[in-house]
Amino acid sequence: MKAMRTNGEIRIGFYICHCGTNIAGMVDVKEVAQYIATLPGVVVSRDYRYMCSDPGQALIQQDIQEHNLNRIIVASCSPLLHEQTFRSAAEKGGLNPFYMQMVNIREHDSWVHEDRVAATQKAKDLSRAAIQRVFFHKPLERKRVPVNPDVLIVGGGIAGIHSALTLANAGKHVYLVEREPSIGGHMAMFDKTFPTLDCAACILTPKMTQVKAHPNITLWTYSEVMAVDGFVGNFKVTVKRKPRYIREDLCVGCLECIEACVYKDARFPDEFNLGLGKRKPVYMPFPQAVPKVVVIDPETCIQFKSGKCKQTCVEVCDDRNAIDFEQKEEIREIEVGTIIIATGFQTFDARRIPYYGYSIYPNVFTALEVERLINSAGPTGGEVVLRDGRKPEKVAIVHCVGSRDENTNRWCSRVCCMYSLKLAHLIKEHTDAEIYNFYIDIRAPGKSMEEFYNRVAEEGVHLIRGKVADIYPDPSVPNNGRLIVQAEDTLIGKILRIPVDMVVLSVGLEPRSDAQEVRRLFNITCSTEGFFLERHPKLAPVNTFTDGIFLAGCCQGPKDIPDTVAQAGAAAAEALALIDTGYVELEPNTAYIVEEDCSGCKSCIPLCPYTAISYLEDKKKAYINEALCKGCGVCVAACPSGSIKQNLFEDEEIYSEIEGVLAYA
Amino acid sequence: MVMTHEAIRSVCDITLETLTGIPEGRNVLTCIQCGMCAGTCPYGEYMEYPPRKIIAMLRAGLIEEVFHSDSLLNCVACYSCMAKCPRGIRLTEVLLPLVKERVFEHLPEVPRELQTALQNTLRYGNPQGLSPAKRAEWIKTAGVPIRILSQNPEPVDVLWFVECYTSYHPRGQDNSRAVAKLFHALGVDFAILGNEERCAGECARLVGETGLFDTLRERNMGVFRKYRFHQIVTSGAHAYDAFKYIYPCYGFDYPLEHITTFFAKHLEALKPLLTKKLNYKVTYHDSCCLGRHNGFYEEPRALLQAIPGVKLVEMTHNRISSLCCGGGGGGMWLDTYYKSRGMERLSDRRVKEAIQTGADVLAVSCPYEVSRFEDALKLAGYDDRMVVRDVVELLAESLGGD
Amino acid sequence: MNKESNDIVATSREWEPRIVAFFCNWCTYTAADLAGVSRMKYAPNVRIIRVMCSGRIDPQFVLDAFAKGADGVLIGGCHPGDCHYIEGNYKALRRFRLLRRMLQDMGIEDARLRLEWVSASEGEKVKSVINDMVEKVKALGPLGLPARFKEWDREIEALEEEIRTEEVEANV
Amino acid sequence: MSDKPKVAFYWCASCGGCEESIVDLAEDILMVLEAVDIIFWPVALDFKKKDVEALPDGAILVTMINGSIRTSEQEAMARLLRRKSKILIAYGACAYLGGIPSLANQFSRERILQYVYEEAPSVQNSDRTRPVTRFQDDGRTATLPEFRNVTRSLDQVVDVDYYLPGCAPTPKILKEALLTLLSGNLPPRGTVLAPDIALCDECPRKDTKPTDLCFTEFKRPHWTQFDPEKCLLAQGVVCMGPATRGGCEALCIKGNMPCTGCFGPTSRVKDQGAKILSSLASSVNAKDEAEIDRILSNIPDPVGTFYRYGLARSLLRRKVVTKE
Repeated sequence: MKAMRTNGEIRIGFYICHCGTNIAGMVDVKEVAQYIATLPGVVVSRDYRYMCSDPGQALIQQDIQEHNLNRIIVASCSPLLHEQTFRSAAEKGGLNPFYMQMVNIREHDSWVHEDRVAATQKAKDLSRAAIQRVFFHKPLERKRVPVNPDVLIVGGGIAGIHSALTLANAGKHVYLVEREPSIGGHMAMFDKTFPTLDCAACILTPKMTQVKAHPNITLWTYSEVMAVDGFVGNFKVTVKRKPRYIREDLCVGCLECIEACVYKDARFPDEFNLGLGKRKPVYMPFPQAVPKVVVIDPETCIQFKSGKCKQTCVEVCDDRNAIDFEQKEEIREIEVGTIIIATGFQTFDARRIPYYGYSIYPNVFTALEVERLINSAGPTGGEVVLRDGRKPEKVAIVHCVGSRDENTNRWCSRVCCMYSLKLAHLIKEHTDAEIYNFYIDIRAPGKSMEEFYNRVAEEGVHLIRGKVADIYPDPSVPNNGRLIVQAEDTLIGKILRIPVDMVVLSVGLEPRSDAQEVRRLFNITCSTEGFFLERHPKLAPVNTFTDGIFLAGCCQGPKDIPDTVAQAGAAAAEALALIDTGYVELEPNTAYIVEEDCSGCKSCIPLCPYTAISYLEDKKKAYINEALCKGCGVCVAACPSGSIKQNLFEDEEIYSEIEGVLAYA
Repeated sequence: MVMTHEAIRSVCDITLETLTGIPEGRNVLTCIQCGMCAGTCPYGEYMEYPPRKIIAMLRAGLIEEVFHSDSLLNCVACYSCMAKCPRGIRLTEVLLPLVKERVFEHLPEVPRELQTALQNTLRYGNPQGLSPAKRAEWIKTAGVPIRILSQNPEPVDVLWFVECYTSYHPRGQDNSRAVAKLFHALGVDFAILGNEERCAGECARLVGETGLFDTLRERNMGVFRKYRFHQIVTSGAHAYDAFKYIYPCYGFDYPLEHITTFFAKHLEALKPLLTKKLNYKVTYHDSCCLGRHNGFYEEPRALLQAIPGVKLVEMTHNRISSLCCGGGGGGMWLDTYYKSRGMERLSDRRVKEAIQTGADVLAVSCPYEVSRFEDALKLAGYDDRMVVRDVVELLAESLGGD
Repeated sequence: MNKESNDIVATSREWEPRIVAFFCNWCTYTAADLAGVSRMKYAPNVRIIRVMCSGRIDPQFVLDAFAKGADGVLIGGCHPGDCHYIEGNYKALRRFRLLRRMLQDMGIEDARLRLEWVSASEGEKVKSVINDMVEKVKALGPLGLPARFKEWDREIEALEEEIRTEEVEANV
Repeated sequence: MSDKPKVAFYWCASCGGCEESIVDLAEDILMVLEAVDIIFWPVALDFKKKDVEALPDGAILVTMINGSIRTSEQEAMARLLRRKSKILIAYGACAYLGGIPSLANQFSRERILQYVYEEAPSVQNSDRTRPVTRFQDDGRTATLPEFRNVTRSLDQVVDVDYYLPGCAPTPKILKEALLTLLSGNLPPRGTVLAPDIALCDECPRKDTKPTDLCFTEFKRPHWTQFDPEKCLLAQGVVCMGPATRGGCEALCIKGNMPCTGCFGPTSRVKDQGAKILSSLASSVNAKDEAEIDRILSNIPDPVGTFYRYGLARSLLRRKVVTKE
């Protein structure tokens, strides 16, 4: 029966991989190989230590020649990992790559079972299924589609900026889309960076201005991606450009309008300074903002609220005519071949831990707020002061706020230890206060981190090993804002109640609250924590499960700046690799309709999510446009007369697998 | 910190030896020795072996040494360590009772006050050592008819498990009379066990007297099985915990409410009845059992705010940070012991904060607290300016002309 | 269970359920890989067959699996809204609802056909779903259709035998 | 006796419609009688079983058996005729797929007997007499055939060479089949002698079916008058046409009734019911379970609807009886 359905004799080569002990430790590979050798069509059945190694692949090629095999089965790890490897091995051996079938006996078998007998049985069943399946395999051609050389980068933090410049310098055209009015992201808010203590602005600003100036970069700030369509090489992206009520092309960034605003003094909380400072309705996010273009906030601008403002700003802008109250939101459609997602992180909301008193006691700050206080361009001009203006004499820095905690976020945010030490150093430098760092463990891996830890310790910062348990106003001196920080010093086993003027909460990093929407937008995956999931934790750290979409920076997980930049470079390189190849090869798992079988019942047509199926009026039959088909197989499953087939997943192939896995005694 | 029934069963017949044998218990191995437990413990500085150290000793195979220290008598089962533990280790629920049991065995002598309370509980089913026959005496003063199941075993909707302090202690009885009034006002079909009721035994277990707990538990379960009712509502916050977390191991599966949550669920029906205006400035003390252990922070506050005229103010330490009154885990009968060790009474510490709010009523929801805080207020010489009232007492007071 | 199925239990020494799983390539299959990478341990009764999308799963596959001896069939797809092919999982869901009803009419218990949404990051869910399903199907006992088919056909084999012997007698 | 090829007809569990369909050949039947000798046709001609037994094996060119197989007698006759015939044809939906009688596979044998001999409203059988296969009455022995546990298609009992689908087969396909057989150049064994394409191909309403059809409600055929021009699926009626072999020239559709699937699936489909189920369900216009169920609730009896003619030959064949 099977033999009838396939042309000529089927000669199968079966290879089972030990993967060191990863598989052989739980599956009796010899037994499986011997068993498979007894099945019809099997000419060669071998076990080998590492099939993915060069000798392993060579073995396949050699056997194809010597035993003129025309089907190859490799029982090893997940096809998602090595299918390409073994397909090309088969190809090098002169076989059509799609005559190769993989059997997943590691991720789905040896790694998840503890009973050697059962695991071996399972390996036999899965292998038998593959043996029966390959009888129906057909030679297939991969379809090539050209890759549009333009790249979309989402997010203008250090990650997005670095990827953009790398690609632009390589001569590729980049669209950099940033939600905020300026690029720079979190890094722009920092004062100095650990462990080198070089000023964030000094290293970031030049890169920001390069982005603006670069001929190959189209910079869209105050903009958001609305829709993403298409696939690797050919994405269609819709971008919304929010109105800033300023003509970007006309504004020269002279800031005179801010000066002239009818509001004599700034009175609205300033986002960039986390509300620690104030701004006017018309404002520049921060001095080094890029683009150097002001924004008008319609929520607070009198013109928008009442419609009758003297418009002193327009007056002073004069013939530059940069102010445009009529500006509307714009929708832009762009086509790109690859996308880099660099949407970054958000800091943990300290209000979620009530007993740390954030937003209850004014002298409890978050680390990011303190970064702004320390920053000379910040709301206090670099003065580290309490909300009432006093200089703190004693400061507690609380590590692991919203990290390593089942009740909030379970993961270690990786950067807090080092930035807490950095803040300890900086606050000491600015205020000469006594600093108490409460930590659980100090995590200082990486280049010159331990050295920095050492240096801060030498400076006399009190490093107390104990998680802060409670923070409350000092009852002995009511209403003077002093706080008691209570914790056990676990190294001496004593309970400490340390009175301080200022508490700094080293808040952790977490996924942005809209990560799920973004994930859906780009059809990528999130890890359980909610960070975007890389294709492989080690071997494909910047790839996603969607080809052509890459990850950079903290949207994939907490990172410090060096790692972020490195990853941003890697993402850019991955995009470059695709662009310079010029095309992508698509899996030939597309569906097709057998014309003479199709009754033209049209049942399949509305089911296709890509409108790849059309009805040929002349022939009165349905037809699938292979270029549009993504190979989900929905139409195949739904065709009531079985007249649609899917390459690589033909009914017969799946039936034979079903029979195969169940055919055990 | 609310446990699923699966989770409860997983720890039913667990011992220190088998602890790490089950997934639930294995997470003591994940302890990162951060000291949160000791840091948040109200008697932290008196703890020779705070949970952190106990776990360290356990992992090092030195747990035996812990049994010989009586420092765990300082644990008043306030659930603070458990509520804040970053590894979600069920300290107050599982680990500490297991250790305390052994500590109790090794105690050279049990503090007398506690000893008597436990013996009383064994003999008379209440720590005060009052006659079980008088357990239902108070209903004579209730002002409303109260049905006792032994006299009329008809099926009933609410089986009201009154508990000891609310049956015997004069101020506790105020609580009970209030509840009875409210039940009537709401037209609830309820009944009590009267003299058949015994202490639920939660404190006995949490101080380490597991044997006593088992006796009481079996006795009460036996009585429950005699009657047909839809749900159990109890006035005891500690009884509530016992029924919710420990009794299920032994077949207890009745729907359960604490009076506070019960009335919170009936708030809509209750509101129109609360006609009498009470111009009090009230601060609410979250009891450990209802608050930290079961997360009922808003229910009692909702009840208070439903009372016309009441102005609610908060103490520095509220909700999850609430300071324990010191009555839990046997602490109720260890005050002299603590005093002898120069330890501040926790109820004294608590009322200081209450006083700072300038409130004139300290509202509570656990029967222990009324007497403890009233003592503390006297001691602080503040009893003329602040009174202690159970939430249900205030509700009943607000029930207009009856 | 009645006599019929008891016989089948009897004929199977320490019976273990056989479950065929159809997992979509992008979410559930990947999650199963993740479970492996994370070395989670689960029951070895399930055989996973990979399809690109849960929308590819033809009800015929499910029936065929039962007919060929599966005691349970598990379908795994991406969570609603997360389908790599936009809406394939909804098609799977619609088929599942009607198929399950039809199977009830054919005497096949609900627990034998299960649809689960498992995202690529939910290795833990793969483990719990598989363990739970194996447990439930174990409780139901074998479906063992091939055995039942044989059982049903015994009656005609008997007659065949009879006729043959009659003929033999006729010819002597 | 003439040397014209010998032809036999036999019926098993069937309604007799298939016999009718032979007569429906009208004057063409003469053409048939020209060409062949009918040597066995219980419904029309007086031959006896022993006449067939007397024939040498393979003496009959073609035997057409209609009806499904439910009793031991039907089995025995099927075997006998199989032995005596060169070509055995499963004639009509019942012989081919089990047909309507095989809907009985939803019930156990016991359940059926209980209903028919005890519960059925028209039954008067106070002492609950049940048929027995053999009983004595003053010396004479009467026998009845055994009532089987399962209803079967012909090929589940004996080897079948060709299939003629339909309830009943239309004169057109019968005639074509006969001509093919007499012509001598036989199609491969196992062929279904009808077009291997779904009914929509020849449906007069094909063009009226929209390309964006999705279901918000299903309507039962008896509910209202339906537009006699428009595709019935487009009107919310369950029509099996897309999943059913063509060749009947859409007779039911022409009578403004939906196709109920009597010609069975195409050769590419294992299970006709599963396929139409898949197709219809996929196009239900809802995303949440409750709404999906609501829309599908107007298909109250999926088995009876999707397997009306083919339960015996479906993948599951029979209801799994675990509780009685």
